[in-house]
Amino acid sequence: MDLLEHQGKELFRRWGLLVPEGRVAHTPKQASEAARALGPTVAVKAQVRIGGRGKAGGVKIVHDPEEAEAVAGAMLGLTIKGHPVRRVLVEAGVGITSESYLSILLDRTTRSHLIIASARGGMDIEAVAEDEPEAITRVHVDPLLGLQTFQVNRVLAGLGIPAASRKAAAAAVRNLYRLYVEADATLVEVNPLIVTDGGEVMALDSKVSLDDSAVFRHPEMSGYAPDEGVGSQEEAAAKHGLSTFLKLEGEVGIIGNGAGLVMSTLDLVDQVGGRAANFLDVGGGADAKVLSNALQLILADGRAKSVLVNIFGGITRCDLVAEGVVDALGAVEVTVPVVVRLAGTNADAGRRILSEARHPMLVPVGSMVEAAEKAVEATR
Amino acid sequence: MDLLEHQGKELFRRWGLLVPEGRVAHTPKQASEAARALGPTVAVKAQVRIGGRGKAGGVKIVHDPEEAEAVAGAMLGLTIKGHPVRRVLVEAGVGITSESYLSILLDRTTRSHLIIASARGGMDIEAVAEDEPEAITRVHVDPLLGLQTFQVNRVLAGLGIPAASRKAAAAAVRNLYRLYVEADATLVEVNPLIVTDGGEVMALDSKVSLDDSAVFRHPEMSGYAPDEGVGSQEEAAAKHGLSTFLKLEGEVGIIGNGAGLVMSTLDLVDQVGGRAANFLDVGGGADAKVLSNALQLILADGRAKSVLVNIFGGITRCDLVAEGVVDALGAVEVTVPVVVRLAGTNADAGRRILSEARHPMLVPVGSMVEAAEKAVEATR
Amino acid sequence: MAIFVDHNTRVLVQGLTGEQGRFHAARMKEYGTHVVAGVTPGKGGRQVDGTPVFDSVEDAISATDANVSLIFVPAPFASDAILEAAAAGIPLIICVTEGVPVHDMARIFTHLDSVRMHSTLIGPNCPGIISPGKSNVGIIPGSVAGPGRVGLVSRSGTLTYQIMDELTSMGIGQSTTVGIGGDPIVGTGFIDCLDRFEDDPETDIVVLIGEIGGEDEERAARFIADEMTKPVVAYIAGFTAPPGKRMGHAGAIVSGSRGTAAAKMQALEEAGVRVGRNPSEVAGLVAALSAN
Amino acid sequence: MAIFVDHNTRVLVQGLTGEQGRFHAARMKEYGTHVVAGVTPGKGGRQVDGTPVFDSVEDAISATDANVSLIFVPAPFASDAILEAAAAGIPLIICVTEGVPVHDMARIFTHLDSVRMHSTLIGPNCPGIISPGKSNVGIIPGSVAGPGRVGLVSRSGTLTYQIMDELTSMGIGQSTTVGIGGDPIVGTGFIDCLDRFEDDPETDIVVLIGEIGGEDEERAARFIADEMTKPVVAYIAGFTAPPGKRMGHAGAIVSGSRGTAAAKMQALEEAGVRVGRNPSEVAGLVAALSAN
Repeated sequence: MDLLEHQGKELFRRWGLLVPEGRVAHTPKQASEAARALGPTVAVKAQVRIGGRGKAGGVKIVHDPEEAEAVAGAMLGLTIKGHPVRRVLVEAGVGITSESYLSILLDRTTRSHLIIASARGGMDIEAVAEDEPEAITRVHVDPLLGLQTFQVNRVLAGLGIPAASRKAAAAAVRNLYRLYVEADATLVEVNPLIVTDGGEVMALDSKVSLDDSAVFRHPEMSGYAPDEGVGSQEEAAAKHGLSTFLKLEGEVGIIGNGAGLVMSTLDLVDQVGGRAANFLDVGGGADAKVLSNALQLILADGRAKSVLVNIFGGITRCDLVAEGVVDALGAVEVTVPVVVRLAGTNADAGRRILSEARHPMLVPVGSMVEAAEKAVEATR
Repeated sequence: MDLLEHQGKELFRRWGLLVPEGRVAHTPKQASEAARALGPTVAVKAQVRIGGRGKAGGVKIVHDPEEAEAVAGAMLGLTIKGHPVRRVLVEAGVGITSESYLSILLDRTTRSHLIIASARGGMDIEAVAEDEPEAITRVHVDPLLGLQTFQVNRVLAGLGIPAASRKAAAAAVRNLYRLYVEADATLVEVNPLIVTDGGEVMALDSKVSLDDSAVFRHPEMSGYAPDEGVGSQEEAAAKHGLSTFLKLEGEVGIIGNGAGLVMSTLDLVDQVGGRAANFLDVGGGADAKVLSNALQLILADGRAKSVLVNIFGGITRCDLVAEGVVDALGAVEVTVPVVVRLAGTNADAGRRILSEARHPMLVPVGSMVEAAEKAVEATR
Repeated sequence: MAIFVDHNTRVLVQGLTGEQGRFHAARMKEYGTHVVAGVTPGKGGRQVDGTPVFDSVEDAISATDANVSLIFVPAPFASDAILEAAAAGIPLIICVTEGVPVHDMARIFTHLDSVRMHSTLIGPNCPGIISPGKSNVGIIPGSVAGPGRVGLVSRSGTLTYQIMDELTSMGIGQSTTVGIGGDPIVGTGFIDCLDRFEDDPETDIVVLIGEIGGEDEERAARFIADEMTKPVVAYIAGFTAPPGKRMGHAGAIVSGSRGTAAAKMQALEEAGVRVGRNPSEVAGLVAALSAN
Repeated sequence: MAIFVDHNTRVLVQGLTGEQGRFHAARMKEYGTHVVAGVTPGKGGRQVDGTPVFDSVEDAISATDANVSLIFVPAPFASDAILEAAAAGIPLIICVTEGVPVHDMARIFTHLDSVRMHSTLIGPNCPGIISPGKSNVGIIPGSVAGPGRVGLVSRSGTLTYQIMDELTSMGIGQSTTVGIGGDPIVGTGFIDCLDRFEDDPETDIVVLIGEIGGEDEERAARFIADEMTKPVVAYIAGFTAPPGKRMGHAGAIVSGSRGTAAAKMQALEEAGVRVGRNPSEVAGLVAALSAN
């Protein structure tokens, strides 16, 4: 779960890191009020779950409440890389004497935690790593042992913090690591981590990803989950317990069981010249009701010019899947072809149910490749 | 550092374990006041750093303040296995429905922590282990991983706690483990751990040993160190920085450098028929001042009928040691033989200094065995 | 031989009294797997479909000589179950449970790495292991498997069943299929499985089924190039996955420019691995090799 | 050969800028030991008696190829120093510091036990290691040592110098003396040292110097009986120590009926070890064996 900047900063504050004073605004009016309270100079920052907002006009420095209102008004209409700006963060301006980069993330290769530090703050760290690898300090932290003092010293050296602010920076590093562990984060990034003109060490931006699997330990953090808006397809999916739903850009609706199989189906659709409209994994042991809901969800969206249902029955019974498909076709008006491929447990029974339904839009097929071809063909 | 029962219970309380209400009394009057506040029925318990006080009359149940005063008066005059009773703990009586045994200690063999649990509470656990080994549950805890739920379950099964109090007992086990780790204990023992007639889980006794080496992390716990009384030999040793001083029962005063060498010297004295009056390790690199203080300390005590100084010079310089010895002999009246054996760094110079001093009580010798023989001979 | 599980496998099921545990234990027994015990704390002494239940793994091992533990307990309790099995010294632990927090897995992985620990962990979030005709430990449908000499190792479930099914229907059986799981940190990765297949006299060809995320496939490619003599066929899912989106599996996510299917395929091909573009092509490549 | 340290040993001193570190580094260099670097965080770039100081162990190794780290930093910082040296991958760490908390050591010991860690720790609270005529790493006075074919391993300091001195003055030299330290938990115990002496072609006889507390001597006795072919002579200090009293060393304490000198002597004698009653007797037993 990726957090918005202001949510990440809420966690920073809770774990003892300094952040600028700020307020979230959902309207231009709220933005001007915030600017009045925090100004004169404030930053107005679009809250979106995607990087690169700066270049897209998502961050502005303004000098009075009227300007804040105007800037917020423009920003709240923006869509940055497909992400509509629904709120902005208005923050008090701070004097900066140095900028560093600091992050902690799960390193899958070593199965440990990795702290990355650099004195090149405020820049794209991947570019820095490419151009100036020696400007990046990497420190692996053993998950059982935790962060040690000698490692904090290495990180401080990497951050290039002036001597007078070393103690404050050490506290920031330790607090960020505590947050990372205690909040079950998979990434915490501060870019830039600044030293203010008063010598304080402060997080000017935040990027935090939390482990979805650990939310049971942090019920108070479930509120950070993306709110995709009332009536959205994601909301409908979540309501039906179809949590592994992902909206994509194409025109072939995809339903399958098992993450690998669904990914493989998406790839096949691509190989035969189509594009998937979504990723939808109904999981293991899906019954007729689940299938019916899933199919209706894809059909209701209206973007799909065809639907591909690809089921390999293990625990899942293909006869129940077929019943679900037929149920959905009876429940809503269907104007696009629904290509269904069933294999594994009770596949014969399932295919019989499909053929007996004799629905004009229903296209039973024998193999994955054939399914992909038929589904893509239908979109042309 | 071994804590008194009431000190251990202070820690128990701080880490969330239930203990009976109680007050420390230094006088019979304080004991009767405590009994008035906590009674009618209270336990009066001698506070000594040694086991087996029950059999020695150090624990009594009384039923009114007058009785408490009388019992405390008698107890405060006792000496239990060489430990004078300087204070008693007066505790409110509690109704007991079951008694168990619970301890956590450092297991040197596995280099991990070991929890021992038994349903045979209130008994000598070493005897239980001998007679009924199956009545003892042992659970090793990995120092990095910490206590796991499955281990708590094993411990609870071993404690034989009734189902209704399992949750409270699980909390007690977890809290005790936290105390053990966070206070740098090497032993925490609760015998008995009881279930009260109200179903609560409570520590009726405490035995806690803290790691002396970790006191720097817990400055507030340094107050738990034994207070041997003003004017004692231990106090004098501590004042001179001779922290590895130990009073023993014999008549040969011992000074040496290095724990192993001093132990070895004690053993040699025993082998030739004598007994050591003390253990005193002046440590590495001792100078004349340290040696002079050490020797004066032993001489001032008056119990030693002879003194054996055994130095193997490594970092320690034997010439400085000899100077210290001569200095002490000049500073105080010496009526017992001081046998000095010097070897290693600057031993020749040291021996020269000794022989030039021509002190009648000074007996320079060439070897450890000779030193022990001369020192023991002198006590006869 | 086969790898990991065979005729001598004696399974205890942690969470046998739960719905999932009971259902799959019954299926496993139907397949002929020796399911000898269940463990649910506080439910010792009961039976589930004739299988005795114990309070602890230690008790279950003492009573039944179980040598594999299969874990179905819910995610919040799965870490404790794994650690209990490991502390009891059981040689193989297979955790089916999905949704184990990744920080827990980082700690568990480090712990199991100690020289004092002697357990191999498969999973979590994995379908288990089947050595067709010998033992089926997990949720892989026995119907898609047939005994033979192809070893499979995979990060996914149904996708693997699909490939097994295609192989079996072409008359190409399997020595063992290992589902290593789809989480960012799993107990056993590709390399350890490849190594075992390389040493297994009953395996001739190995199929590796990977997906986006991490760089385990890239590391596997290096291992194949350096250490393996047996032919390897591979498949990678997720060529069309957009960066930053989690494709179902917690571990299936392209981070920036890392973990892409294209990079993985390239690494494998450079290591001499034949990579199929879809499950049927994979089956075809294996068939061609089998025919030689 | 010798064990642990020899002509190829290149020492970095953690805490070189402190009084103790500087003093002993000078003595070691006088003996001929290659002291190549010091480490004190924040003091990188300085020199101490001509030896360069670095901010971190990693930096020191990069610059000097040090292969042994000797630790003199104060107890509150010693754990961090050990972990830093281990993280930098240095093969041998010798910690002289006294007073390291035992919970820290329990954690460090468990950590170093991981298969990913490749460092051997000697100590803490130990005098170090000397291979006479080759290298002296620690605080053992070189004057008591002479080159030869007797290996010593000991929990104590001066007591060991005493025995070395008696041997040397009888013309019996040593291959290596290892002071493993007097704390309840030390990084390397008797057994590992005995094992190395057994394998060392330059060692003929081994002397084990133990003391009260723990049961490492008893375990060593079993190892000697089961695995060793070379003769072992032993000494145990603390026969007269009262139970429950700490005899100087944090680890030298008899707990109840456990850890007594009598039990240790019995175990060793039953394993065929000749146990001397005092240091001179030990030297005499070694001399008798050497004469054969």
